[in-house]
Amino acid sequence: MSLPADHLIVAPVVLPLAVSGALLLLDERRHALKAGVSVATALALLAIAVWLLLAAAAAPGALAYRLGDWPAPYGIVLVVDRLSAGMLVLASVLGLCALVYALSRWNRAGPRFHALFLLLLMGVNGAFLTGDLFNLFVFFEVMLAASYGLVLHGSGAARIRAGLAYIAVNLVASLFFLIGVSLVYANTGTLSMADLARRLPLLGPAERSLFEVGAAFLGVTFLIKSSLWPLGFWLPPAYAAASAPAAAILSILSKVGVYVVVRLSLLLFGAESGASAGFGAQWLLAGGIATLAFGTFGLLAARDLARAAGFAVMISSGTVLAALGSGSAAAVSGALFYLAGSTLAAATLFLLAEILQRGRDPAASATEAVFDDEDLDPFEDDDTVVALDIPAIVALLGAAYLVCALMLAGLPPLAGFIGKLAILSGLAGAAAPAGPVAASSWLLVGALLLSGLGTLIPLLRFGIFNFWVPLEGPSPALRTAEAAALAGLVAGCLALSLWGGPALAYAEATARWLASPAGYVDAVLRETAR
Amino acid sequence: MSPLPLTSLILSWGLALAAVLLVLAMTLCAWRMLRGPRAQDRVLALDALYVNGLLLILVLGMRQGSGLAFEAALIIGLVGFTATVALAKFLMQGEVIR
Amino acid sequence: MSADLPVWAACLVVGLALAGAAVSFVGALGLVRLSHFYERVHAPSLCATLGLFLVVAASSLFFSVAEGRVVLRDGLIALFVIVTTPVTLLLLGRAAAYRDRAEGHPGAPPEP
Amino acid sequence: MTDELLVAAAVLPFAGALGAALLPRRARDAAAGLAGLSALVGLGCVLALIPAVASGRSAAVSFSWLPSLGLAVTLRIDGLAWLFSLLVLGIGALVALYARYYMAPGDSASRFFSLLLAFMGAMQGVVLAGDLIQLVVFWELTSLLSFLLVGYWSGKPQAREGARMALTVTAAGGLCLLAGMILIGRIVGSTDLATVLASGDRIRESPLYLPALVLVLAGALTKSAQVPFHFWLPRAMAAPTPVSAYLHSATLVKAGIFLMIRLYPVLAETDAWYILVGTAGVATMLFGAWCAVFQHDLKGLLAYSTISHLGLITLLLGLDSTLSVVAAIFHTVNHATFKASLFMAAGIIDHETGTRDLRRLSGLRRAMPVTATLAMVAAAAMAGVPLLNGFLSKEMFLAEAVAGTHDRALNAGLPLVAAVASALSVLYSLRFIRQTFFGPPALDLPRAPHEPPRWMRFPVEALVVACVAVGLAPGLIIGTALEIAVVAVFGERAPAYSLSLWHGFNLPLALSLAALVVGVGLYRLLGPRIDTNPRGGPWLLDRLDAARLFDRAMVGLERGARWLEDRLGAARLQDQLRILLLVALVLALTALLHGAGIAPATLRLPEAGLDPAFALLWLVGGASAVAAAAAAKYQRLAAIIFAGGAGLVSCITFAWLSAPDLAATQILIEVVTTVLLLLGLRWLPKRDRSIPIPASEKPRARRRRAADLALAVAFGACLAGLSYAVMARPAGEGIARFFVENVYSGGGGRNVVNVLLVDFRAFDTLGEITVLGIVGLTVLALLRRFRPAADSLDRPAPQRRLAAWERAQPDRNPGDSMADAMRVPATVMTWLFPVLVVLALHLFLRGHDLPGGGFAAGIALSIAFVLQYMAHGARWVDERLAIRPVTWIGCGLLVAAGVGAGSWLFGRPFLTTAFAYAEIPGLGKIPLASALLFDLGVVVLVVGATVLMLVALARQSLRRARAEAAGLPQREEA
Amino acid sequence: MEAVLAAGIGGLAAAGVWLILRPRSFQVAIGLTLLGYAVNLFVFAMGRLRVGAPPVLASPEANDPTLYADPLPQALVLTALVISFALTALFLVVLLAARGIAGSDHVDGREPDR
Amino acid sequence: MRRLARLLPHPLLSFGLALMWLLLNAPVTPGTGLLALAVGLLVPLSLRALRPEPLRVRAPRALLVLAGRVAADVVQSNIAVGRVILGLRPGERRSGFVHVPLAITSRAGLTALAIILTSAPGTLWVQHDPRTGRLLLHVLDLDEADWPARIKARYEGLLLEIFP
Ligand code: NA
Ligand code: NA
Repeated sequence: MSLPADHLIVAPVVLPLAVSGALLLLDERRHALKAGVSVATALALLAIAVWLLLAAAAAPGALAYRLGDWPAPYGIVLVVDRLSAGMLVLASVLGLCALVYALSRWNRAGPRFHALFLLLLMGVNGAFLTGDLFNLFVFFEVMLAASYGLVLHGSGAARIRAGLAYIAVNLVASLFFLIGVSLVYANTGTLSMADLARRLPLLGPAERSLFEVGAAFLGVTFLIKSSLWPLGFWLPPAYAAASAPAAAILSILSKVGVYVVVRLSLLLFGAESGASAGFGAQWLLAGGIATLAFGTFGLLAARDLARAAGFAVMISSGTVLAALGSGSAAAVSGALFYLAGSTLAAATLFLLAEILQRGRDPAASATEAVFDDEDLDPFEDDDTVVALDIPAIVALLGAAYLVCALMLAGLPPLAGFIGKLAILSGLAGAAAPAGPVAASSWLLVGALLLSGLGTLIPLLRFGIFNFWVPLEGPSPALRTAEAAALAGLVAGCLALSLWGGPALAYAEATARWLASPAGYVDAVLRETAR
Repeated sequence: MSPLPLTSLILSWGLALAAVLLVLAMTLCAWRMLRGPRAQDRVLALDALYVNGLLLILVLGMRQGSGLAFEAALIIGLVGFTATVALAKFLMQGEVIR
Repeated sequence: MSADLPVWAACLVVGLALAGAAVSFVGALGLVRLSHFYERVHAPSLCATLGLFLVVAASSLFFSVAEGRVVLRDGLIALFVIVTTPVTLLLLGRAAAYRDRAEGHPGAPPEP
Repeated sequence: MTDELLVAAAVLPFAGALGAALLPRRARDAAAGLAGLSALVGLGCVLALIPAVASGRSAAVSFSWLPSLGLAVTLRIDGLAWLFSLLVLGIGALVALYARYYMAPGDSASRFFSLLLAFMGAMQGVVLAGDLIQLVVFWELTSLLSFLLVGYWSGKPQAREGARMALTVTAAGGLCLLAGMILIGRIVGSTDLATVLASGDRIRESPLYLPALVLVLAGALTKSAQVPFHFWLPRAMAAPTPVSAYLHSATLVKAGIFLMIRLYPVLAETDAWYILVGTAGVATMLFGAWCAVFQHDLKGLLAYSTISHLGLITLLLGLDSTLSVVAAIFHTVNHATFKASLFMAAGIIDHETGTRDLRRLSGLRRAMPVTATLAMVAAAAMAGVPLLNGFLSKEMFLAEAVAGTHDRALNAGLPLVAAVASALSVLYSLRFIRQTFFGPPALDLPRAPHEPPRWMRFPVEALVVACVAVGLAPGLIIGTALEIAVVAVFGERAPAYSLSLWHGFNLPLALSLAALVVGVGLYRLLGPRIDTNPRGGPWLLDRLDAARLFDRAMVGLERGARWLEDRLGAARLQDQLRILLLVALVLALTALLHGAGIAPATLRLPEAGLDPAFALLWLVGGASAVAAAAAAKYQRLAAIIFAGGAGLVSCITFAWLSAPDLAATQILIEVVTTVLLLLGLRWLPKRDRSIPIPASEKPRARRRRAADLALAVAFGACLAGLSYAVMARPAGEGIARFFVENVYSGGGGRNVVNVLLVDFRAFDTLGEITVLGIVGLTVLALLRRFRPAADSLDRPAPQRRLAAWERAQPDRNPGDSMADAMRVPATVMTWLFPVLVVLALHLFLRGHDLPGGGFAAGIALSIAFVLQYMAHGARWVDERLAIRPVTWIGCGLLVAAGVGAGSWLFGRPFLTTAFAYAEIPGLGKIPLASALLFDLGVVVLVVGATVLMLVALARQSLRRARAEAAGLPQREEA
Repeated sequence: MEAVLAAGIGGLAAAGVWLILRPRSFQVAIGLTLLGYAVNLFVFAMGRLRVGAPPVLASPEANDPTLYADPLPQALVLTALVISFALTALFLVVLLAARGIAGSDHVDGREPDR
Repeated sequence: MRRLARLLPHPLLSFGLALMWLLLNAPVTPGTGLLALAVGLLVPLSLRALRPEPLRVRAPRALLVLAGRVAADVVQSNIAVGRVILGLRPGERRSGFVHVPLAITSRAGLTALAIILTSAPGTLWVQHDPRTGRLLLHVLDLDEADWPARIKARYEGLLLEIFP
């Protein structure tokens, strides 16, 4: 812990926290200054995340940061490994783009948007970084609290109605989290994930049973967040009701749940964990397939694009979790790659949904904010915004939509296909043709392919409706900030597709790293004396 | 420092009895609180419940020979009335803060 | 810790505490036994005055003897309860009066 | 050099596409030129590759793509690929030229030609793929680009629908293909084409062979528009005609054929192949031909005829003889030439007359003699008239049909089937020619017809010349190419065959001639009746409209999905929560049963036994909780009171069980929560007990309540059981002892809980206060936009009543009574303010060593503020105290984060604390801990957030005053 | 003590669960409060129960862990307590906003169709 | 003097708070003493914004007498009310409202009286009209004493002395 650069590990948490604290001291009306500071922060976060990713890829193990200088099982430790660094980069990209998008007007739709937004990033980053189970709870709460704020951002009937349900469900989930964490602590005597992995094989039968109950409660919590069937019905309405930039950044939220499931199940229930090995895998597989199916039905049934994007988020989570449950390391690496691509695409779809909806149905009350007497309409200066010219808009939007649709349906040649292919070939055991392939894996293969088709059909319908059916009246306005955000996300999707090889190799190395948790445990617990 | 058996006998039994009495008092308050019939009865009972709870904490402090519960008692004494005042104001005006 | 008390102090402490608890119990009993609100409202005062004094005295004595110095901080609790409880009761009484008058309750207080 | 040529052949079209996309929208000449040039240069490259593919050789070049999946981008060319590549690029060049004239000046040429070129590239990708997965990638790309091309005129509903259907069907097939390829990859252990082609026996012997075959065929047959997946092709005719000529005759639909030929060595020559492919071929050939007869639309006729010919080729492939495969390859090429030229001719007719309806067209022979001649030759080729290429390949087909070398059931009827199909083919070709070009000139055409521009006709001419040339001198013109392709497929097994015009008088020739005669006869007999066929659809089959069935299936899919979403999901919050709890319960129990379980003997009996006082205390707690549950619906105030009782019991429990910090904090939070709930209750009007539940609903409601009760009790029992199971077992050796041992030496305090919060786990606390701050901000945002329900906007009833009474009194003004009532309480509450400040200070400063701490202090301070609001009202306080809660929140965050970051100055990790016992003369040792500064941040933030929440809610009551000021009418109590 | 507290936790939890399954948002708010009590006590109980052993060192030297109750669950409860307070407040405000906008205090924002 | 008043606007409060601090942080050390001084000096400044009427106590002797009287009365009324609750009081008992005309008009005086009457079991301050000076009191046992007279005699005079 001697190099100043080491402190960058904590920066993804501290930087947004400090900046949002400072933003709160500024007057509400200084939009330009706040926007500049926020974007600069988001850019810095992206740079830091990339730096950490490179560092993690170069390091033999994980990088651990001991907060308060307390040694690992006692104090809280932040851990950067390939997985958390990758998730940080993903979150930073999404965060930056959603923020830029919001600058077009959403940042004025309610007070203290920038602070809320940065604090959401702080929560997400903290959840990715922390190596402590209870600290994870805290960051979940930070992230959720901010997400409540962002779901409700801009007010309006639909948002508040959906927000109420969203909050209620997540409050119950948080209570489950507490039950789970405390059961784990009561039966293992530790909260550090690494320490937990070390202690688990040594547990007595009764402690193990109770620990597994705790793990089940934790599992339910994370699966609620990752919107697994039948725990994820809250997601589509909440995300659809949220303002577009909020929904875009929220699409990383469900992935935090997925991330934790991946992290903990591979760390704690890998082959080396004694009697608990493979705990919950069948549930994940079954739940993942069910989620795929349900998400596909929902997508097919969706009447508006935002809701469809919500179901796409569900499908993406279900895919990753099912791949994890299949127990194939190759499928996991594919799933990690797929996760990145599908999250970017779903976020893009949320943004597109708003722009298109705006063009198609200007009086759409669902996304319209409700304004009361004491506030001026923050969008009143909309007319004066200079928009891009029409053919360019349609071309850009169309291209962005096409990219989204291909990514989500998993059609060639984009990253969605590569990810799905990696999962499929992992499931089919192409790498090890000698071994038998479980019937459940074939089922998942079928489910994945069918869900691809089930995604394509409705997205085709929405696409044709939005881009090909001639529009009466003016075509959608696209502000420069929005175009920049879209371009950023699309560029992300394309980059992931173009550099699919290296990215997949990274994912594979990550999966390999996750499959042998000893490295993680060593890295965290290496120095036990203060 | 072996304990004097008589002292600890007196203290443990006497204070245990006091605690039981206070909890019984709380039970009676709770009965009134649940029974009502009117909202003012319930608020009154809650206030009494707070006071008896405070006394119980003091007795528990003595039983356990620990002064660490004092803060909780102090807070109930100084701050606890805020809740009942708010309830009373609500009954009186239909809102707590005008 | 409790072991350090001499027997006389233990007796005194227990006596005070029991007396206080008993008074409080009677107060709580009044809450149950008295017939309507304006009567019941007098009962908790027993807990908040004499019951409280006695228990606080017991506590002060206990800790003074146990710690070998005068411990008066429990007196603060008594002081604060004495000052704050009337606020509640007074507002409650007033609220009950309004509500009863508004509803034309037979036991409603007259206007001043 | 081979590698470069190969790469150029694959990449040129894409490069052209990119170039075209960058051209100005209307640059028709440039775009078409670019397209033609790309195709021609590509064609040159392919031709230059002859040496590399001659006599069964092949060449490949590989690029790294997804090494972790063992996938590379491999371009591989052999005879088959070479032949198809020629077709793709050659016809592509002609189509580009044709399209230059076909497309209107208003159309976006850059978009059209860039899509066309991209499609050409994708086709090249399919053809040149050296890896099965890579083949699928380009396969799906062709589907996608065909979608964009079919939907080029997106303003037309038919174009949109046609495009959508085409993509849906072919992409679905593509997904099957992917699955099939993955299966093959699993069988072989690689998806490299060369490896796969060498593993035919292994594949056919694998148990996965049948699923792999079915899946691959699903891909091939959808793409090649085989029955029952044929319906997308006629609908795709909404595409611009160059697209139809290119995609729907020469290339896209041939991708399926190509794939079957490509994988013929590894998948074919089994019963399953024979049955699946053969049946599909027969059905498609007959069905397509029959439907083609009845089309009134020129392009529709050509589309169905294409289907029929594709069926013929498929049938040939299904026949499992090497010779029939040769015939299939030959007919593929021939069909591409005559059908592309026919489509172009149809396009010219459409372009020049404005209609494609066979019933309206007539006598065009006079207006456009050249075009008429070209079309007639091409149509004759389609009909299998001798001296043209179509005749030759059909001859080969008939020869195979009558050969009947295999003792298979299907073969018996094959000659008849072949003859019927040929006759029908003659019939629709004749109808096409006769009704378009002959007869009296049509007078009511939208445009006056004349010959097209010179260079628009050129591609047709070129293709027709090819038809004739091949028909006259097959060996010379196509012999080498065919030979190269056949050898590429079969290697040493390549059959001997003769490509010549004249094989003597034999059965196939007789059949051919018979078909011609029957066809002509049928036309004479049925022609007029077909024209007046009212339904337009084919006789006997007009109810069997697969496209309509597909549409209906799509609607059904949507409806079914909606139904399933409804059944499998839960839209209502209560249901969602029910499911959540149920799942948690089930999983917890499963986990409990999964392990060894807990033997009752391992549960230690409680040491202290049962304290009756504690039991009685929890009787109070439990009763309060149950009562709160019962009262929350109609008696909300009572429910708040009861919840307060339960909270008090929790507080005492903490105090009882050695958790003084928790007891203090719990009671503080209890108070604030009560105030908060009451502030909120003001905006919730009383619930009306009188809302009747209809009698029909009562049993359901009762059932639901019973189920909920069961769930609640089960969950409660679960938590109770779990907590007992844990409490009744001794704790193992955990991390806790570290904290006790190091709290003083390492943390500089004696209160372990507080040191945990501000030092050992200060990061948690940082997050926790952040949550509080965020919630404060969110509440602020929500309440700023708060719109109370109409029925609660008014002043509460007690105030209205009192105001009315006060107005009636001579010596009182509204508000006097309340002011009187608050006089004494307000005095006390005002003077308590400094007292509470001292309390907060006390809790704050001692927290490190004794119960207390920043959070408790912050809440105490907030209560001090709230008491002032309660005593004097919002406006009074606002006038006196300028509380800026948001600033407090910001400062709190900054202080806490700043203290944490301060340790960086000393090179220590974030939130490392420092403490010292300062020796100040005369004052003794004073503990100085940086954790105290951190705790100060906590205090500041807690005050800000709590006050913000309470006050923001309280200020809502001022809305009325504002509304009054704005002149809104107010209701007053009479 | 253990059995009583376990039963108390169960009672609070049952009451809380019953309420959060009710259709009125205010019921849900009270239910979350009760469930919050139950869970906080549950977390606290996970440190096992001790009477008269608050984790505050009597003197700097008296740092034998067996003398004190497990401080960690207490610290966790304290954190959880604050968070659940904040979120209860938020839920309440959202409830009010929903009531104001939808005109119904049903959790779904509209009265169920009958 | 004025400067002192600005520095120490509420001397009584300052004293009380400093005392409170010392009690809370006993045993007294130089450090706590110093802090108590700071608390006494600084915390009352927090009242500046709220601008309450300053509290002036005039007759310390009367204050002591009053305190004694109240203590005695509280004990006595505890016993009286306890008897009522336990049913030990013989004979018929009537509870009800009485009007007490008060001469006290100062805020502090009224507050003190309200606290005294409400704390003592058996009497409840219900409503006071500052225009007429009439106090509405609820009494548990109307026959126990002539309540208006008793209140005026035992408390009002002293209170008028203390808070003029
Ligand atoms: Na005609
Ligand atoms: Na009284």
